[in-house]
Amino acid sequence: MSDSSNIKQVAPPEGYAGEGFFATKLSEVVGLARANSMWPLPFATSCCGIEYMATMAATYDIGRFGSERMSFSPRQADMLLVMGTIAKKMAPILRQVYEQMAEPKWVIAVGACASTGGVFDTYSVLQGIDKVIPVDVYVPGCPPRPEQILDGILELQNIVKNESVRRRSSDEYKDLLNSYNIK
Amino acid sequence: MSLTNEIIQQTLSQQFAPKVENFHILHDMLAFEVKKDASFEVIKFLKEDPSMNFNFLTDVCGVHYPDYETDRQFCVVYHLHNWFNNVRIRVKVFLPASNPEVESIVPLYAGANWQERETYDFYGITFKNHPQLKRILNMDEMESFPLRKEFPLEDQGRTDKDDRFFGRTGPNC
Amino acid sequence: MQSSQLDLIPILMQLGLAAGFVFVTILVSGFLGPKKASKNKDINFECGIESFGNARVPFNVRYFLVAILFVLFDVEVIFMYPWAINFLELGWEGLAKMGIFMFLLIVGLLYEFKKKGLEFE
Amino acid sequence: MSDLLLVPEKRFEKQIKATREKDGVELSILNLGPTHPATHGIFQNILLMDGEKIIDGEGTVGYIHRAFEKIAENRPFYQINVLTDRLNYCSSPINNTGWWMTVEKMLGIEIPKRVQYMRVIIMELARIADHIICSSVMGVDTGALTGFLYVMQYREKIYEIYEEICGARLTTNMGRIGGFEREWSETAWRKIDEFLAEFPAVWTEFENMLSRNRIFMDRTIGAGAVDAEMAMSYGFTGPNLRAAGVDYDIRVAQPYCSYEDFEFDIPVGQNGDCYDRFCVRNAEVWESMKIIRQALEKMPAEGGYHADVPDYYLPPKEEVYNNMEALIYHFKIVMGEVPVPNTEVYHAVEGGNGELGFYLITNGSRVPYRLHFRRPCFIYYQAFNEIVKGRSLSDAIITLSSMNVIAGELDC
Repeated sequence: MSDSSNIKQVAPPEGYAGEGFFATKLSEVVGLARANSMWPLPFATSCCGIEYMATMAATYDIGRFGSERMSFSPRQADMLLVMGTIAKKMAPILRQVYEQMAEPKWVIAVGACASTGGVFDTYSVLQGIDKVIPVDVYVPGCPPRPEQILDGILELQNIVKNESVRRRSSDEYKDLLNSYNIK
Repeated sequence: MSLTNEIIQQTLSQQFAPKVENFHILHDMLAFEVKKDASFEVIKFLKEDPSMNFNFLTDVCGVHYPDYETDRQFCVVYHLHNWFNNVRIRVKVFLPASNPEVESIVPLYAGANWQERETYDFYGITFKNHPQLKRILNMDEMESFPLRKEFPLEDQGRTDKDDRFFGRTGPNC
Repeated sequence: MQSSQLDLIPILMQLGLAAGFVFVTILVSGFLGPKKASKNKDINFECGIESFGNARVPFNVRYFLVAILFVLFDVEVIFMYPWAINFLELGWEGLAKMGIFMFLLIVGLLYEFKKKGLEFE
Repeated sequence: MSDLLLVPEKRFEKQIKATREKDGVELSILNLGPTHPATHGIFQNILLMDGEKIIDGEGTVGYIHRAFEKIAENRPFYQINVLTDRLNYCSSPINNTGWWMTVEKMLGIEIPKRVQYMRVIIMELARIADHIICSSVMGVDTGALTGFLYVMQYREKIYEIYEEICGARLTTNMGRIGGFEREWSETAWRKIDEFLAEFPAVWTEFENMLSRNRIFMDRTIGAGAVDAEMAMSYGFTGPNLRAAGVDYDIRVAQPYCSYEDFEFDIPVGQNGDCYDRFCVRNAEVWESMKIIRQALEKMPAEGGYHADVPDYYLPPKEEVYNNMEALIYHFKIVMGEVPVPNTEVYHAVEGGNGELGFYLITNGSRVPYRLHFRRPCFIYYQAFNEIVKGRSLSDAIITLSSMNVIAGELDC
């Protein structure tokens, strides 16, 4: 029989010991539920949209992270994936779609054009969508590889996991919206 | 009889002698200039004349030459292509700076509709009796014509990019 | 309660559990989910631009016609279910009765065909 | 003529009032807006509808207008290549090579045969990738999502070939004036052979799934039909024109980059509807594979991977550090004292969607004086409202998808 001297005992998960068996907070449970079923609104305008099609397709499969169901209407969307160049003609439309999304909502600016206007520093391109709507995660790259887009989504899932349930009614969130004068 | 540049040049010179000038061949494509008022007739002739038979309008675009003399500062360039003899030709129409205006060729080629709207949008060249001459690519509320040389490339209202970090000292270096 | 009814209680519990789970989750997420109504959010979504005109427009009658015809033949199928279950016991006589019922409806279908009710354009 | 200048909603309201009084039919306005799942890009169509039938429509474009032509007037030649692969981003190597050929035609540079064959291979691969996306997305629009997921894997294989050659997947920025930036690695050649070995079976399966599929045929046959006369007058080129029965293809009409050495035929449709466009694109994939095989066989062994033009081709780094001429050339190219003639050139290339033309005017300085892109999408998309008038909305959706309108190329 194997002598038990060289068996290393793995430490129990920290919820096992200490006070309260696996005690958790409400926001963590809610965060866990939200994070693993984020329904994306693919606001795909140009090249990053095609790279997102590769992310949706079989090889890089975004369905593994709970974002299987694309919702093109903002009413059922959780996260707004802004992919591609946003021209100034497009800015009011992007803002309208963002405002009509159901709370709680998050925004990922995928690609250099959505984050900062990218290579197009011209009169007709909006230099970054954070001039129009608040953004949670910026994914660099032009276009970012599908792994980078997935990494951005995982980053957002961490944010969602650690977000408190009362954030949306806190006045710090209200100031953020007022700074974009979103009523 | 195969259509060569010389034949085109002769027939056009006979047909529209004073109006057509400055024939030159650049990279084996014949190019010539037409007076502003005769542009519609020349293109109509090029399209409908059985010997010419330029049945396909490849492209319409505008060019801005700020340092030419004032009555030749804008230019509309038409590229036509004869598919049967596989010959391309470039028709240039120079327009004055003050009020650049030329006859629209939408009745001849329906494909010119949006291209003329784009040229109007970029340069402010108005096309007479064009069915729907309004801006196509830029925002409708924009007044200035962006592709003119004096219009800067970068958006002047931008706040984030500090010119010093991009090595830009003067306006649009 | 006879013993046979006692066996039905687990089914009721199962039903209660299923309906309960759905009802509770909707209720809880209603409370937990943040709500923020605003004028701009409540107008209907029109691909990003402000919607113009109203959607309550009287539409063509043929949509209503197609819907009614569907309901009519759907009900006919429902009548076939009991027949389909004890198909063998009813035997030929059942088939004859069902045949008459279906024949009446086929006459209706032919009438529509002639009156071009199914023409959609 | 004046009410055409009105905003479409106002114009249609007048028509609605007119038809309401005249024959009591209530028309409605539908906005096939910028953010719509069915339009694979951002263009807007405001349609006047009678129930399902479209009476009239007006398209608005320019929602991702990035002023390419204005940027091109402020960038030296080798930096404009970054713009060209954002035109039709489904097949960017074709745009890049088209741009390099325009510059070489302007500078009068002779390209060795081997480089021309390599360019033909990469362009045909890009055409296959473009048609893969267009045909499979047409399947998605008629409801067959499996085809898309299955065939996209082979587009990933083409991405891997791009990565071997130029490091990028989608916006490739491939090639230099005179050829390529490096010799194609061993794995690149092996992956091309593997792709040619595996893909025919996959493409047959994809075609069998959709071509004789009853639902697909009923949805696409007769939808969005364009006759040859209307196609030519609206400036159609590429698969949409060939589906209408006109066999105009620049690779055959004006062969560039030694296309005349290969035998391939031009698939042509009859009545120019969505089904013909689908079949023409599928047949073109077979032709492209044929071209790549011929190019691989007839590839000359020597000739290197770029033309010997030190004035314009950046010397490799180790040479720049070791010998003087390479350092001088490197300095001149980067600082822009490159001898550029003062001329105008128009060069057209058969892109994924049609004749992609570059009209370049230079005045001897390091940046072009004027560069105009002849964008096939922009020219043939104006016929969309004309084609769709009188048809049902579902026909309009499938017509839009079969015309393969790419937003980046539409409002460059």
